[in-house]
Amino acid sequence: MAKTLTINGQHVSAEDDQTLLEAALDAGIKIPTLCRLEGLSEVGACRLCLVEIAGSAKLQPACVTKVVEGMEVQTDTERLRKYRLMILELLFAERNHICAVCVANGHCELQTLAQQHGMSHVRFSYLYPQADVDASHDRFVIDHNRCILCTRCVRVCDEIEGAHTWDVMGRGTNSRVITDLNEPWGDSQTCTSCGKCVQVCPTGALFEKGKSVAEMAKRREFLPYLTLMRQQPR
Amino acid sequence: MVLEQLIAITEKEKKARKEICIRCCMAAGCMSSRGAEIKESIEKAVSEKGLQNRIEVRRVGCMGSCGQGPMVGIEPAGLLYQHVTPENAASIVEGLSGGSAEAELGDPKHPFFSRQKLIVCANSGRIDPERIEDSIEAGGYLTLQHVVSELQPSQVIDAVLKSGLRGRGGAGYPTGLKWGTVAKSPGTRKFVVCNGDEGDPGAFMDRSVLESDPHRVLEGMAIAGYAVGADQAFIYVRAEYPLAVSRLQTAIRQAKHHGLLGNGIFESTFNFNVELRIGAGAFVCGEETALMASIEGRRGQPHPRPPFPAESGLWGFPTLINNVETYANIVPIVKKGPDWFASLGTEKSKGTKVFSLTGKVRNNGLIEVPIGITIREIVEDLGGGAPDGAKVKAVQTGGPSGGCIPVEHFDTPVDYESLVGLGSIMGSGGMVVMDEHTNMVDVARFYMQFCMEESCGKCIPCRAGTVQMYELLTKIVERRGTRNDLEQLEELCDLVKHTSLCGLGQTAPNPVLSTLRYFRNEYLELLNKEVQESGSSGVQEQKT
Amino acid sequence: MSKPKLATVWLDGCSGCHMSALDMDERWIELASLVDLVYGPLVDTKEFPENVDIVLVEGAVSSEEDLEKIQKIRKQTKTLVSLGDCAVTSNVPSMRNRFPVPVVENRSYRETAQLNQQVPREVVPRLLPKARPVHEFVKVDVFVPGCPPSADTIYYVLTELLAGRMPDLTNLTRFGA
Amino acid sequence: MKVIKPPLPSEDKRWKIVDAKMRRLGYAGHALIETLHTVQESFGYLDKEALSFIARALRVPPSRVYGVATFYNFFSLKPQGVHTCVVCLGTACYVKGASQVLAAIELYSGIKSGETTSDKQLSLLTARCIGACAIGPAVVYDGIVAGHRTPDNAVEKLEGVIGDGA
Repeated sequence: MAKTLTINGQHVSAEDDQTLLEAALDAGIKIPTLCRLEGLSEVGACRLCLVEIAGSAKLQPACVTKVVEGMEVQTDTERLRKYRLMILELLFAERNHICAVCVANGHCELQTLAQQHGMSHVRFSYLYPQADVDASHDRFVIDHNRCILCTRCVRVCDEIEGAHTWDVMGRGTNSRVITDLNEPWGDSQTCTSCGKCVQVCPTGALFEKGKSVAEMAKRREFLPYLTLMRQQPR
Repeated sequence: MVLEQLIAITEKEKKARKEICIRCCMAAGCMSSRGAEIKESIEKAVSEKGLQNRIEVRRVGCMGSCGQGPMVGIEPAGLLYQHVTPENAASIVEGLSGGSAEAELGDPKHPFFSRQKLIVCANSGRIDPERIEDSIEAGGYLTLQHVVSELQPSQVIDAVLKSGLRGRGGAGYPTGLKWGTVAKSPGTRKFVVCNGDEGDPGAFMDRSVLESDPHRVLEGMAIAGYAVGADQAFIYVRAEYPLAVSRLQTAIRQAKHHGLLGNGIFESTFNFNVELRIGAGAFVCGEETALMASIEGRRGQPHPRPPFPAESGLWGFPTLINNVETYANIVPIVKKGPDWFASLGTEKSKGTKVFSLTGKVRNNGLIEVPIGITIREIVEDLGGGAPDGAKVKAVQTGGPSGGCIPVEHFDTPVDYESLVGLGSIMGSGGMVVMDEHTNMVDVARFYMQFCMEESCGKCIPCRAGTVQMYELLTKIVERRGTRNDLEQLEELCDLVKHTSLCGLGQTAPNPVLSTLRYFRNEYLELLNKEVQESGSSGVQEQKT
Repeated sequence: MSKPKLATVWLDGCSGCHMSALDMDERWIELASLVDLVYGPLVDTKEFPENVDIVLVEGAVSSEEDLEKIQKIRKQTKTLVSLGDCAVTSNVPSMRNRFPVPVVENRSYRETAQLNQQVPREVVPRLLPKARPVHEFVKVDVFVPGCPPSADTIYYVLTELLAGRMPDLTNLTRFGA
Repeated sequence: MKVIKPPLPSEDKRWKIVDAKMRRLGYAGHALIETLHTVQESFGYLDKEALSFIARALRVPPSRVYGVATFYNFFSLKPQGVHTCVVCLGTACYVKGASQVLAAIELYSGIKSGETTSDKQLSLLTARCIGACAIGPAVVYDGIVAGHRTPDNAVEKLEGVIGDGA
């Protein structure tokens, strides 16, 4: 049974179990996301897709909120834009993102979102944390300076590849993605070197060896493909 | 176990009672001041004088006035000794056999005691928490027997609903509604969870209840299990509370042994098993979805709600989560009736609330008071005001999620709504008194550091926002802050409050917001006048 | 009426932003009719003048000298423009921030030096603990990210400011551009 | 499919205690935290060997085991000192001067919170709140709570505790 709702005043019809984000996308309305990637489970962590829903005091993440008949949704208010910009600024200040020398320069979701939100500079104090680079793997590198802890790598490795090589250690701002028992990636007993994590990473945190500045474009076609091929026939 | 056996235990216990009972507090507070040695020394004195037939020396839980501990009480004389030492403890026995006691006598008529209304803590400091027979004699498990043999689950839920009981973990959601939702949620299994992850610094209500009367909580959970249709429960307790953990383990073992937990309780078809889960030092696990992740053996990270645990909780099954004090209220509500309970408290908030009253206040300890009592009564009458003639400035309620209430609002009656109106929350019941020497900006920074270090790291606003707020507060406390910094701090408060994923982040700005609201001057006085007009956020370490 | 005074400053940066400014080529001739270039690496003036209208600042604030300069510049200028990623984000200069200053100095002046292996204590300004963007020290009026911002972007910024308008750079440049 | 149980890492009897805990919980993944508690209690800390063994025994990915072990404050990946001293920094203790108590102990021991002395005699830790608010500031010496601490009597007591064990 289809449901009808309004998004930014536009009438939208949606499938019964769709999320707001899916319904918006189908209607051609873009809502910014960062932790989300179609084909992986939703974690609702980046908070960029928060939207205003009439009658609800709280902002709701569009990626995990199901459509409800008659819902009135605003996705692009001044308040939301302000919050989104601040969240992006917090990310830039949290690690050491140096776009100019990054392999993903020009192909980075964080960089693109910053530009889309008119970020001319970061108002928060840069924290300049100690973050390492692990280049022990034959083909790939993890640079923690550029990691935003979206956990796409963790999810793709667990849900699609089935290896669960990645997870997150520590907590709060000291969290880090790790392989196995926080061992060098190159020593990992569980990693299949499939490279899915590298391709889903939104920034230059995970990249292929041999790629220089601005050369690391990501290839994600495998994800919708695998999702489709693994669907049970109806 | 059947009703007759319960009654038989009660009779046997009553018969074994002696003329005089010396109650020795052996909850964590008094234990840390050599409570165990005190009990030994009293027992030794009793046996030396050959008074074993007249005097019983009983280990009991918390008597409330922990700040004056170790406490020793005498029944039926109603005497209360405080600051007892192993050295002067024997003289208490002396006092009972014609001599004089050297130990310091407390005043049981003091408002600290007389103004309390004991429901949750009715057995605390009276029964031996390590003997199930003591609990049974005090009426324990009789209510469970009545419930499983006489009542329909829906009748139990109705009673809880009618009583007006609201969740004592902090948010104040009507308990009966939650029970009803879990009961109605479809699921092949259901779970009951008791949240004993009392993480608020400055709060120890749940610890005290678990240490003093664990069977009360277990019985409440079992009644809940019967009402919602759950056969398995978990009780999640902080590892920081080793005594509470060991007493619970003892209580669960005893209850199982007597058939009060397990399969076919009171010869009915009702099965109810309780497993203990020990927390491992993560404040965020007090948040219900994080707590469930922790029970499942994962990192204690919250997930977005909905789905609420009542629909999809542990392993995806409908799960009822209430906190320790909420379960401890269930037995009296069912036993004495919802109307009796609803007659206590205010229009919207019924019953009593246990608070831990600490900080710059004369009488530190645990109090249970009717909801609706004013803050002034609590702080000044029960608490006796600040020590050393200092002036009380504010009281902090609700821990890192709460706020500071200034003295000019002390006539506000304490209930869920009024505290929210003042920019704080009821929370789980921590009340920390601040006096004129307390620097409120530093207090705000203390809580922000707490939230920063306890942030799970999942969502960006809380993970990175708390760090920035902490840095800004540090700058201000160290007199390096500018007007811009203060503005940025307020913007961040707004962001983190409205965009964080879970309650920890959404409430983390509260201590800052409430101190800004009532003590803005303290912030302004700390701002660096020289650099006020200069650039934006300025820099921390350049001057060093 | 005298022309508005323009200054350019080179703090901790690679001079790439100045190079990019030079890439405005013949447009400098047009600009010369609109402004007086009163200070900068291209001008032989020792002291930063008073009453400057627009200053383009390249580079992060990295040393004690940078800090003194930028504070003076701020006092003596109407419109301060952070030009390029080093000024705006501290960019490449910030890559030394994870190491304590003595470690940085040791690496630069001893371990990698062929001759005279010693840390200079005179002439070379002392490093601040961290290289930071300009706006963390003084108020900045216009931010022009980019590494470097293109000549077109710089030209646009200058002509807009001279026309009394605030340039909108959203679609012209970004971090790392 | 028969699940192959990994062999115990060594003859050390403490592994039997760990194994018994896992067995009681059916070697289920949700037994992870309880099992880590048991290892921490038995061995004093969690080393790579232990984490690796638990991962195999409970069939939980190693990265998840490590993630859990580092999420919770209670688990330590390094051996602790012979004695432990935990200074409570809960609110009630804090407003009554716990930070001065901590500073005095740090000065006396020459280590910061979270560190262990080089002679492995003492580990200094801080706690969020141990629930002894009414008798704050509170310090826990080798598992035993002492209330009403001042910078002086806190250090004095510490001297006694270290002296006893030496």
